[in-house]
Amino acid sequence: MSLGRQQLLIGVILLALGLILPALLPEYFIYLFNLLMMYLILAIGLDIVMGWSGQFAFAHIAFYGIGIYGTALLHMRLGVPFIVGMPLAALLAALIGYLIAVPATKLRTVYLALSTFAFAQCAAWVFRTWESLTKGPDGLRMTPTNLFGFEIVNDSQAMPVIAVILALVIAATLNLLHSKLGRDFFAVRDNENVALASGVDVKATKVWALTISAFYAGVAGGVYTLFQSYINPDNIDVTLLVLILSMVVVGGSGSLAGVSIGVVVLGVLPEVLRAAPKGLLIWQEFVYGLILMLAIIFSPKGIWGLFSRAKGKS
Amino acid sequence: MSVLLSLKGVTMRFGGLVALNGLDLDIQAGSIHALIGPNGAGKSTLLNCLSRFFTPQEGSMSFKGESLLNLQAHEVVKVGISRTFQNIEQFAQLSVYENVLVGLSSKEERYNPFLPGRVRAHVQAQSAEHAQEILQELDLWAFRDQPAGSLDFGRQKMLDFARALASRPQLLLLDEPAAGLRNREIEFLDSFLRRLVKEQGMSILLIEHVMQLVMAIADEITVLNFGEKIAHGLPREVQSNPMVIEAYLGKEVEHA
Amino acid sequence: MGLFNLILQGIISGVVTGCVYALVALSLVIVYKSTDVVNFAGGELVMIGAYIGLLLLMWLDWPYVFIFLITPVFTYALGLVFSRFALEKINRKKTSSNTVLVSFVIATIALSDMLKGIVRVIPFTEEVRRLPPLFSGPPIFLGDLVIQPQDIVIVVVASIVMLMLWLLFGYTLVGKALRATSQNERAASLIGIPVKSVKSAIWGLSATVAGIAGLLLAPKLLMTPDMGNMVMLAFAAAIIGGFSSLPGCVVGGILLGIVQNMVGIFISPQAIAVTPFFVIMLVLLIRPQGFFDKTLAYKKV
Amino acid sequence: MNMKMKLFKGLLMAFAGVFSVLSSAQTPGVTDKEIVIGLFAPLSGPLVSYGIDPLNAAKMIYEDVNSKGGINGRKIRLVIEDDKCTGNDLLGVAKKLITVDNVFILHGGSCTAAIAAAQEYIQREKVPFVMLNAAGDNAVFPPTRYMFGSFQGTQRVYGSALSEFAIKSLKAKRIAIIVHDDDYGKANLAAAKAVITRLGGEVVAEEKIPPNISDITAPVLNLRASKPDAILSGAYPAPAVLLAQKYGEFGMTNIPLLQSTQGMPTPSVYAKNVGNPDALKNLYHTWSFTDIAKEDVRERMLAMYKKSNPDREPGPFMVTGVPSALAVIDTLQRLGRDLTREKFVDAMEKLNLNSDLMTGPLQFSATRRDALRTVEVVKFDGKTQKVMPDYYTWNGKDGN
Repeated sequence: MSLGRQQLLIGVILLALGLILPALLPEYFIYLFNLLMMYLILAIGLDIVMGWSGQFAFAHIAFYGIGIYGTALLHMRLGVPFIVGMPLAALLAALIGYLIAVPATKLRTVYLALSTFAFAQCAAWVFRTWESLTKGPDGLRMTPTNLFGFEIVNDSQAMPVIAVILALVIAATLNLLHSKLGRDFFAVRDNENVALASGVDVKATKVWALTISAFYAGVAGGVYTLFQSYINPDNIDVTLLVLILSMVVVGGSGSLAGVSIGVVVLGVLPEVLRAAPKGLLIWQEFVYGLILMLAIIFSPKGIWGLFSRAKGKS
Repeated sequence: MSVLLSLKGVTMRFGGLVALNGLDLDIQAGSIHALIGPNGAGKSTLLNCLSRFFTPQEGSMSFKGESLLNLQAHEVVKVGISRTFQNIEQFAQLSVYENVLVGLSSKEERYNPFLPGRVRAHVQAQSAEHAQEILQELDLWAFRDQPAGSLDFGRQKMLDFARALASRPQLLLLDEPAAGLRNREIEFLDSFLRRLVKEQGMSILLIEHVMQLVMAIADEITVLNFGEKIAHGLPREVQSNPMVIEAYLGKEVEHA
Repeated sequence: MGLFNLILQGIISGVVTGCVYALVALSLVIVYKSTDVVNFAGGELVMIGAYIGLLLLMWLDWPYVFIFLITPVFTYALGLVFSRFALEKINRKKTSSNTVLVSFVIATIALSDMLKGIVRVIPFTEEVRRLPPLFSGPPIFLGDLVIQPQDIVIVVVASIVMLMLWLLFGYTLVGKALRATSQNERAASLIGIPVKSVKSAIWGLSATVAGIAGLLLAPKLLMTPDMGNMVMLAFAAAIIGGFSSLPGCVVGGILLGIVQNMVGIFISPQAIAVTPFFVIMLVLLIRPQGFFDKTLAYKKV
Repeated sequence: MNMKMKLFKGLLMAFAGVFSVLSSAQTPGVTDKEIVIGLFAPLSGPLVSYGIDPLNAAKMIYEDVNSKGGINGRKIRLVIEDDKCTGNDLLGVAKKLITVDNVFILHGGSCTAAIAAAQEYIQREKVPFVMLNAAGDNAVFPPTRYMFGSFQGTQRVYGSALSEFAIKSLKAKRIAIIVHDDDYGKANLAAAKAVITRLGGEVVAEEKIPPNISDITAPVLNLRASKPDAILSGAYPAPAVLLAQKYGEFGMTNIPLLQSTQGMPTPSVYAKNVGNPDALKNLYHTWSFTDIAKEDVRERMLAMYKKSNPDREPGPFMVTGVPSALAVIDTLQRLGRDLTREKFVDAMEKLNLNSDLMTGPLQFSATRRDALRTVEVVKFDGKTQKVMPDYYTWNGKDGN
């Protein structure tokens, strides 16, 4: 199947699900779908920088926060509609990502990891302390998103919109995957020296990876404003980063299918655990750590890696 | 014959260690120039200087009259210099085919990821053809969809070759291409390198310990020891140079 | 209390906490130097050290000094096990040096979750806990200034550990093996150094230092399963030292302890939380190789 | 639009229609025999200590009422969930309980920020939400129709009570305040400042500290440099202990230290953690329950808990889960057999519950969603707790 058809098919399926499911399922499930779709956008963005390009960039949640606050504030303060505000906020995230990436990608791995992590913490601190803009620790109550004159007030209305955004994101990702830039990402990950000798501008490629991933995180932030009505800086923290990272690793980094599997598995797992005896819930954190550890030890390519290996043998 | 690459007084120090000391070297267009010398003589350092991984503290390096010092590492391949690596190194998780495509990429237009799929297909068609030629020539076409890391040692070295050749370089820098290869493979290398020079007019700078290959194909040989040039000339002349024998060949000959 | 004394008191207290940050920074740096792994579970090793100490104290009717001495044995074992059963297995499956580093870091993040999770399961840890100080007595007054005997003990113990690490790395055969392994693994194994065991030993050693830091920190910082978050301070300290210099870590840690207090006094206590991150970004921007190391932080090719 | 699409749309409409008919047939979560209540709190993650025991305590109150025959002939059935104290999770739990389990009302939440994330949703779905044990400042101010909470007092109540106590009983004039730089700290500080200004005192220092502070020296030095007559603290357990330790070390023990409830879950553990008995000479804290003074109340609660949870030692915040459950039961009893969510809200608004457990009445009104405004101040010397004679009541204005 050609790339264009593949993209079209994914788009049609997602849009169809986005239109049909809200009519069939209780809002709770629609909320879960919305949440998972948002996680997927976040996870794909993180995978582009970590799984594709092999760069430790831990600033993802900061860009997600910029996407949320950017979209919400543009709408609330300046009346910018979502259709314009969300891309603007995502571009702002990408711009800041670029400014971070230029000095950070010169650094050795450990420094890249720490400087991006430090940046994320600084950003969280700014969200918390810049009260005149973000309302700080009180949290920001967001007015419902307006899309072409329709107010989006609940999950069912948000779902088709999010599905379309996700379809666009996936289509763009597939395009990127088959582009020279996409191939360069993998080349840089596998061997920087050989990449350099083959004419790949390694530094620029890394900067691109970080910038693009920041854009994705910004889009995810914009999506957040579609189906949530309140943001507190406390909710943008390392726990979320670790969750997204686990999704990427457990599902299978470096592949769209793997990341999707990871998002679904780890996103649905807590819902499955709801059925477990309440006293056992407290083991959750340990179990998550264990799953992550086992995945990275026994199948560095995640669940998808196991699957595709089995397929290769038969 | 004209001089393709010219080095003058190249000096490279690491802290207190002098890896290259005022080295002069000319490579003629359309020739195979071998660089030999004991381990630690500075051969690989020179290659890394040429591919701009290192910047020498002193000296000049000019390729076709242009200074290499103005280029960044990733730009070297665009002016026509390509290299292989001593240890097997490639993009282990990319397929064999993709490895060659990365090697080709300096010749491709920078692809705009926002173009629709069909336009890209056209851009890539020419690249694909060239990649196929190279892979077929080096007997790797059958493995094109395997991850590069899963090939055996000899084929990985060939793949490194294929990647370096993909950019159609004028000057090919080879860092011990024959190391670890079996005799049959070395014979293939011998004829293949000759063909590159004869049919495509390529020039080659060859670092090699396998003397049988060096002596067979080199037009000129330069011998390095402790970062300095101790001999230079035709294979026959170098072979009989007492300084070379003392520094390097003597042991090597006995060993062989 | 005059401004001068205010500053002086801030410095004294900063030096004490700084010593502990320095210890944790050392535990991070020795692992990084020899195995290239950024240990994001460093803080959790500190935390687990403190809780092991507390549990031993509750179960065993021993004098605290003994418990102080045997707790690091447990964290040593933990580091060893992690290195053997996680990192080595990952290393064996590696496809390239770049991706294996990402895997290592993810493994330490997983370890950090597991350690936090396992401590959380004990109902006892729901509440804030504290270990007794190694030594307690009436505070020493120097005019307006107050110095706790416990603080002196912290500085002394931390200094002893630092000194021992320095001697170990610089002047013993083990240290030479460690350094050789960290510089060139292949060469080290060629001359007969058991690289795998050395690496595990380094992880054990790092965890030991972290455990000691936990025991020292628990009376001062109090214990919650989340106390490992202080690791960011240690990262900042290590960065000041270029992530490779042991004396750099010590100076970095102490500097950070003092800077935190100065920020609290002169800028705002609210800014204390962001200080280590700001320091990390600042140092990396202006002097990424740190202030103690000549080798470059830029990737060598 | 082509035929297929029309057909498809029609099908959808039919589906939606069936759904709405089914759900509007009767009040969700109420049958002849039972009332379904969705009960939730953090049962995993870093904040479990605020969740497990209070949730168990609420459960034991419901079980108690069931064992006595239920409410107006109906038994309470609970659907228990874990909200992890995060906005995303709590909102998910609320949506599950409402749209999948069809509960009558929601009862839960221990963290204000997480609860606030669900506020718009609750408002839209018109489902009553009774908070379990969050202080809830941001969720009850400004008041919204369906959200009720703050059964052990808001941060405003603590800040106000300690300020009034410091000025009236301790005759303090210069007061220093130390709080966290989050929503709780902000509310606590605002109320304290308003009360202090109103009563003619002076705020001499305002220290805002991060909840994960590791060296508290600088803020304590700042407090000391301001020469206060009393120090008000809104710190959480770990920083509260660090504060008391430093306060003791720096010889500030002549200055009364007034601690808000959240910093001292179990006074005995707090005392042990502080270590230095000197630092406990002049220590006071707020409390919303009468179980300190009344031994019978304390014993009754413990016995009930043991009966309901034989395997678990009740932790510090156990009792905080009780009053919200009492309020729900009282409201249901007053309502009689005819239950709708709107009627529940109207009845809840008229709540005026005097319980021997609480230091003040639990009240709501058309414009009020915070239940408890009266708390006591307790002096704690490291061994015994002594309840101060006066109760302190927030006036509903200070700090708003």
